[in-house]
Amino acid sequence: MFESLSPLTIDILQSLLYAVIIFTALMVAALILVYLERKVAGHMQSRFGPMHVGPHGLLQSLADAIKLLTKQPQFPKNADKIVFILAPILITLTVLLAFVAIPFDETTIIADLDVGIIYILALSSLVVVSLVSAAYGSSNKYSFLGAMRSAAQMLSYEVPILFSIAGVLILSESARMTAIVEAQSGLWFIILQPIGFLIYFISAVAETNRTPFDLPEAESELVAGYHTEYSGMQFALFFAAEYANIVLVSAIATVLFLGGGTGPLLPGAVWFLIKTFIFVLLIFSFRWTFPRLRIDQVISFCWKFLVPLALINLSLTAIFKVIF
Amino acid sequence: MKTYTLNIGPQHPSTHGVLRFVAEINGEEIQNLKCDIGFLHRSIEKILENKEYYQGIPYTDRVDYLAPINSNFPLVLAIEKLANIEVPEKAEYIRVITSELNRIASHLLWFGAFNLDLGSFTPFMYGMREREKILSIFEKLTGARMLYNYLRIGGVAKDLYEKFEDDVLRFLTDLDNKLVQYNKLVTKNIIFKARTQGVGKLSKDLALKYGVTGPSLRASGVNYDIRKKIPYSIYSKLEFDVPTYQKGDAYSRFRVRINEINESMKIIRQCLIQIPKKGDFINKPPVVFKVSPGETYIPTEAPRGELGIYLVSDGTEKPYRVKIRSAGFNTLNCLEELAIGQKIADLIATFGSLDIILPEVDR
Amino acid sequence: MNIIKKTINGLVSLIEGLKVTISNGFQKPFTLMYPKKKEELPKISRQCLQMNYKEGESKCVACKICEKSCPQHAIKIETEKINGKEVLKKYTFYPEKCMYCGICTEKCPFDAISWNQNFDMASKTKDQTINYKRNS
Amino acid sequence: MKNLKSQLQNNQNVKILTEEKNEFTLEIENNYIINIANLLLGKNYLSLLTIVAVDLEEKIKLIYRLADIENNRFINLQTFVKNGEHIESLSDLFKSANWLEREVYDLFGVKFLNHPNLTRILNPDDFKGFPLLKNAKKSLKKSKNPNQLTFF
Repeated sequence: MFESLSPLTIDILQSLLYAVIIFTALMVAALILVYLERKVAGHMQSRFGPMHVGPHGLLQSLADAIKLLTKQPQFPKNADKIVFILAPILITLTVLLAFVAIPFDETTIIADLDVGIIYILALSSLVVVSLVSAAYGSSNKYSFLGAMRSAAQMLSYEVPILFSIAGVLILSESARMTAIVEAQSGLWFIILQPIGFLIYFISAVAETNRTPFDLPEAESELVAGYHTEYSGMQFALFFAAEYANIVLVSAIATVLFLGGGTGPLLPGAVWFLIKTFIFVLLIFSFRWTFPRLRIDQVISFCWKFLVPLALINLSLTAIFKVIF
Repeated sequence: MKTYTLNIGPQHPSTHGVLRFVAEINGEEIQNLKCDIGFLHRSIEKILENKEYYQGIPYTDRVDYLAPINSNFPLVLAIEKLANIEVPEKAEYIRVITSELNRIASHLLWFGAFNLDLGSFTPFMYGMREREKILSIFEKLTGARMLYNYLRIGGVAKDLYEKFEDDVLRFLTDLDNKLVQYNKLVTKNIIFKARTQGVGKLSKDLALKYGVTGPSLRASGVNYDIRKKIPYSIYSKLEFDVPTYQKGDAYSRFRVRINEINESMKIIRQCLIQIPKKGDFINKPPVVFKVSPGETYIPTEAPRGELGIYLVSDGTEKPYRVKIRSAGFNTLNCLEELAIGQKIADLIATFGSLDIILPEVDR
Repeated sequence: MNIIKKTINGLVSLIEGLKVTISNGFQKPFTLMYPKKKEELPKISRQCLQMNYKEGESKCVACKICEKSCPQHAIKIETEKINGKEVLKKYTFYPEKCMYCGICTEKCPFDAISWNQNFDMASKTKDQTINYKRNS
Repeated sequence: MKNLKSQLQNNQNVKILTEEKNEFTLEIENNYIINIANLLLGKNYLSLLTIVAVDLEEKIKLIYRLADIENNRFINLQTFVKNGEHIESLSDLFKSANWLEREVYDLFGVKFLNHPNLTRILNPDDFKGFPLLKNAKKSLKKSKNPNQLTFF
């Protein structure tokens, strides 16, 4: 049946299949993660979390999704409607597109780009655009304040992320994601680059707007930050994008520092998911333990502490590489 | 520089009730702040004028619904002073035990709410969990979980139940362990310190000029506790310290309140030892109850500061005038000055650390 | 050096905090799954006013002390004359007015009213709030 | 303490009503309030804890509770304001007087001269009448547009 197709068509079809599978899987993963986070948070706070819909509340997030889907979209009076509608679509799109270059396995990757990691970084800095446009579109002062905070914060934390990843790139001598994984077949980079890992991880939490860096949506100050005015499916898109983003940064951390989808006995993809899952859980437990920083503290922590540390780390790595 | 106005509240996650700020903001910095209060004004003072003395007590529950027994206290004391009613010793002990338990409950809730303002959700749940245990004890003792209506003219409504002492002691040992955990989770946390140290500095001078009382004043370096300075009930017989800190920032206020929980536990333990096993729990006033004409002011130390009642009686069975002096009113007034030059996040932190609840401010 | 010390101390404090929350995550939750499990309320818990009966007759003698003493006017007593004696005809309790202070039960000299622990008071008609009605 | 007492006794405008260990109750004419408050402020009575107003039908009794918190001394300053009369505001001397006087104005209608912002504080701005007066029922009228409440 497939013999009549040209190799290019097969390639395209294969990529499309992967894309559909991964995108659906991510959306389902977001649902599961929402449930998981609520459950983890519940138990940490000595309560049960969702219990009533389905056994142990398993269907709770599905019910929430259906509720959000059936809601009528609301528009604020002075909203810029086009921007208002486009913003949640844009954020979901950017986050999902980044998954194109994530290697779940040695072979399971939609597009093994030569500049895979750079491509992901480029996309993740686009997130801030959608946040600002969401705030601009909804013409709300709280949204506006949240967006200004997120712009300052995300632009700042791009820098330490870049530097910490540069250390990895020096060691692996390639920006191709599969090559980075291969380079770690001996030693994981978390052992060679512990400071780099720490910097990446902290900055990644800041990039995903999670506590202690959840200033853009700080609920006790700005009500809900940039998505104050959103409801229904548009809000659900923001929500899904946030969780997909968490999976994304955890996946990148797995690829860059924990050897990606490699491990004994089990297939690679399973190892990959386990490692990612640990990071996700860690980010969740941060949220339920720490208070929130103030905006000036967040920015000065980035520029006065993380960036110099990342620079030192980078230069040490470079010297190390040249000598040995 | 162009400023803009941000309306915070009355419906806002961290206004502790219904409060409205109108903040003039430059970037994130507050240039000017106005508090709009009165959304919870129920005119309790006027209601009390129209109720007989014993009927007024449940309304004082609602002045500060997080510490109802502490708000019952001054009214009951004022009526007893004017009507010359002796209170049995056992009743005095029960009053002190319950009001200190209530203080712990109130501080625990504040501990949670303050952390919620700073963005961490878990301490809120922990504080609520511990408070729930106190509420269960109160439910067994008084028959209600929040608005007890427990103090009476001349004593208390019901005698202690049989296993009260065991319940309270078990709770106190449990809380001792939990406070160690809270120390690890919150007090020593570097982010918490960064958010509270040096924030909302209330100098001693300013605090005195605004008539701030209670833990917020003691955090600014003034050792003023009405339980020590103008002892009422049996507080003069009890040994306890008054925690005082010098810096006057949000962190000091936090430390003062956490230490106060410890002091209250000390007081309760002493009372449980000293309380007479037998004796009346109420000295019942006559059915047709009249108070001789006169006026008096009774200050008491509620969890939020000086809660005073100015009672004017004209000799009938209803009070002529009751003025409730609430601590929150003065404390909130000083926020307007404290907030200037702060960031929005700090405004929330300062407001949270002052421990203001709005029903007490609006009455 | 100072910075390194500070950083390590800060990290340790954060990890200590994480330990507390995670260890709490493995303990038994404090929540009671409400509709399935119900805590038994103590006997003095004030939830709904009830009329006490003795041999099928209400203990209430219609002295109206509770009606007068109620600060919120949540009790209404209607009487009628039978054989020249004031007898209780209808005793109405308005739960929406009541603030559950318990003064009425405390003031009642005949132990005719008391509190029960039925906090689930929703009913379809207002008639069901009437505690006692003499059929005549 | 004794120094203050003799000074108060020599002052013709002041009448000492009661005297306890650490608490005086003084009665003064309402036009001397600024003077006496100034005098007491100089004696380290820094805090104005509360202002109690009592409606005595034809006049209103005001009780200012001043405190020297550090030395645990209190003074109740008592004065009368007849209906329609004004009294000098203490908001320059005590910062807490700002809101406390607004509250008295809101509930009793006592007008304070030279107050920076004498508006209603607990009741909405378009509220008519003064609710804590004894004859409040007569003076309380429904506002014309009950659904349109304006703040500030």
